[in-house]
Amino acid sequence: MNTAKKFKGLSRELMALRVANELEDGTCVNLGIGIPTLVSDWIEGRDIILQAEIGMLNTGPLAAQGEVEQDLINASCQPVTELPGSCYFSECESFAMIRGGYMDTAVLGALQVSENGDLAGWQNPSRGLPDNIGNIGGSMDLAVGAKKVIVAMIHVTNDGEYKIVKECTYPLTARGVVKLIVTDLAVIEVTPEGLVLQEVAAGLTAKDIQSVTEPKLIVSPDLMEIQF
Amino acid sequence: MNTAKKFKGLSRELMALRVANELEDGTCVNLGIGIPTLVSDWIEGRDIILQAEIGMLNTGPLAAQGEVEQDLINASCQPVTELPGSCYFSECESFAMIRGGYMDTAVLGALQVSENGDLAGWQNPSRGLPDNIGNIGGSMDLAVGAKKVIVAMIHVTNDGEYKIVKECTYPLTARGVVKLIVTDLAVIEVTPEGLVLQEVAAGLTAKDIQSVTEPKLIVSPDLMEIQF
Amino acid sequence: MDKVYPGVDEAVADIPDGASIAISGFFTAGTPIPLIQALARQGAKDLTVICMQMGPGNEDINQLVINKQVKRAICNYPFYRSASRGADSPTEQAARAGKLEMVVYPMGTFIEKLRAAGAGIAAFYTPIGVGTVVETGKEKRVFGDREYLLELALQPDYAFVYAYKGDRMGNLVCHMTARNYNPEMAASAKIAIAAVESLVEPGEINGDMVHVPGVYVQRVVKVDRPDYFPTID
Amino acid sequence: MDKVYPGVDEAVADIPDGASIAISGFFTAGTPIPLIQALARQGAKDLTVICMQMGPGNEDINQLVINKQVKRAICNYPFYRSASRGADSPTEQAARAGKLEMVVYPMGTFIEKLRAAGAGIAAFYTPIGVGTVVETGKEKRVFGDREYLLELALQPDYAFVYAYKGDRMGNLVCHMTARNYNPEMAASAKIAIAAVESLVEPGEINGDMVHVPGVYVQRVVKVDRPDYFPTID
Repeated sequence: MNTAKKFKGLSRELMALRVANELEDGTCVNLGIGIPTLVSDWIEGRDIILQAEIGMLNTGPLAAQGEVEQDLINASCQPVTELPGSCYFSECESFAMIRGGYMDTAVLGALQVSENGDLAGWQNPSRGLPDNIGNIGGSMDLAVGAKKVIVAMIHVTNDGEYKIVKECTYPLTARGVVKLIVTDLAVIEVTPEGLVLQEVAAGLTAKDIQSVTEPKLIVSPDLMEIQF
Repeated sequence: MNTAKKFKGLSRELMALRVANELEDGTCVNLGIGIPTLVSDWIEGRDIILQAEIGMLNTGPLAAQGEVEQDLINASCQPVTELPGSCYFSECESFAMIRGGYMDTAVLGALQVSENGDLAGWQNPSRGLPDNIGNIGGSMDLAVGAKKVIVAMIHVTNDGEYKIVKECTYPLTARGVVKLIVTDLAVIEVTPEGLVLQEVAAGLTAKDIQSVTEPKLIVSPDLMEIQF
Repeated sequence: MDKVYPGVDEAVADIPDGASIAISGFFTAGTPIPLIQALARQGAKDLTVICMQMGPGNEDINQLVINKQVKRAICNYPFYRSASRGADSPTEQAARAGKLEMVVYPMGTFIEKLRAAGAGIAAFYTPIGVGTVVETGKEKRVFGDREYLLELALQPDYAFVYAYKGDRMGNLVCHMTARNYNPEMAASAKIAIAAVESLVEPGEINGDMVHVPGVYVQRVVKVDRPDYFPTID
Repeated sequence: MDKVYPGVDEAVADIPDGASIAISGFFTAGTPIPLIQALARQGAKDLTVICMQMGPGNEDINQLVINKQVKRAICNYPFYRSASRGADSPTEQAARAGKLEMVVYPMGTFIEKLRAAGAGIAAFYTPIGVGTVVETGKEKRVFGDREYLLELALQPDYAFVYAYKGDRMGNLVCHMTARNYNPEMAASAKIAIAAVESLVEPGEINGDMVHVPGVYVQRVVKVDRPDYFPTID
């Protein structure tokens, strides 16, 4: 595999929109750091409860400059706002809630996702730290606790290396938890039979996606362009 | 042992006063059902925090008729009042607090106390229920969780039978937890060497107390009349 | 996400035979009486009820026993204190006659088992009950210099909880000692049904004052504030 | 029971070398900065700090590392997200050089271990971390059809917590997402020291609104409300 990005796909914002369209009304969702955080821009007004692992339900949009309350931040330390029905609780309660299965969906970033849904996202070995320390944060709790895990990430690394792999080589966040992978290039479902390519970005083919994906993809008979 | 009460001792109120005098300022105390509840009458104005296992700290005196708030009761279902600094929490938190060692003292009633401080208090076999069901309530949690357990009880049963025994024959609440026994007749300390008779009610002798106590009592060299 | 049901009967209508139901309330405080009464009308059978007491301060639960709706009771203080009053109690009579399975836990263990279910904890080690009948059949293990019992999480299908105030999204505020089992029971159950004295719109409750986050509550129903004198005698 | 100390320096004065200290705060929110600064002045060595992060949003903890006061850090998100910023961080440098022992837990496990200590639970089984490096050296056990790890309670000697409001008896009220680790860290420690923005008399706080019951807090000290823009970048 070469070391340049081969294809131009969706912007981060459109990836977030594609994820937002996957979320169901009446559900409780936790958005991880990075691209997942952008999903919140696309669900304003929808009947979806956002949980912030810091200890808040019904997290509102980012605070405008000048309206910042320093005691009101999300898990990425961004100042946010309240919505009608927002409530607060302790970190311990927040993770009881997450482990207890109250997140219908967690949208997480990832460094690698394997064919069987293993997720590696908390440590990049290139940083040179021992493989048992790093920023685990709430990632393992969310990956294991949520009923459904959606990964939102760029399809390949900056160096063009596979991130969708046969076996994760980075330290794992959780095994066998990822159900859907939304990238800038494709939407891929993780099934017991393997990775099923469901959607591709405009102008790309299944062959294109396979060329930047290590495991063999099953091409859905209903393969289509990513819809918004 | 005959089946009549041999001796006249302290009233329940004076037993409660004797227990109250044992409590230290600046401590947190839980009072069980029965005679222990009466201790609260003797500590008003003192720097002692009463915990009610229903989920309250700094429980105030019983509510006067006409001032009853039905959402404010103690563990005996008696309407109580607030004090400055009262606060409420869930049952789960209340017992986390109790198990976690935050009760400096628990004052509990008992059916039997053994020579080595075993406590039996939650089931009287005469009721005829299976020996694994009955009103355990919070008694085991308090007996094990409190730093110091004081038992306040009438010295013998209504039938004149021993309640301070070599071995408990009733279902146990906890093993080896009782540190002090305050009865209508005596104050007895539980020590590794055995039961030490420290105080007797006015008019009674060590021999009198021994006659209604199954295990051999060690008579304190400082034996005195119960002081208030 | 409007979780409001028109009435208590609608809120309990789908409870099937064989369901397990955690019922909050410490004697008279915080007990969701109208939901218990609705369950008696609804008639589901072979139920497991998980509640502090089966009678004292919770008289309405007797009707479930009289109706033979209860197969199993998991409690911590099931009986009247008075033996003579207990002898007249349908629960105690059923328990003596072997017509009601009963399990009794220490109070803290009881609610911690429910909390564990809601918090995704499979089991925990507690020092309470060591050396007593409570340890029967349980794994005992030493940590440090102390013995502990292994207790498993207990997950009910439903929970009946009670609040002073609740909004349409299920956020609940409890009042004084009526909070008791409500927060952890709500979290423990697959479906928590909250009876609220005051029903308000989202935004009317200060988010710092919520005792039960709305995500734990699936159904909300307005009830009248009960009027009684707290007593178990 | 007046628990008020005249200042942060007096409140931390007795912390001995070798102590373990849980420090609250989720990035910038609810972090007891003045207590951390006082600890840096006080100079106790060989400390174990138990906190979410060692730098990001908690810059003042760097001084403890620079002072070589910290022997061991137990965290869940210790490092800056940015590798380049991390390379400049005293903590990351110390960790790479093997001059700082470090243990990292998943966030929920981290705070649940502290809660267990405060709640008298010796250990618990959690599904988080199974199949990852987190399971190394831990007992694994199946309940139902799922694997769980055994995690032990973690009890600090001290806790530094933070509140919007507190009374002289130690009852604390937290504000919005600044609540985070404060309640369970306070309960976990033998001695919890609370920095409060507003110090009030007992009775001025509604008992239903208390987030940290006073019995968990041994020392209270008034501090000024910090003024900053929340950021970890």
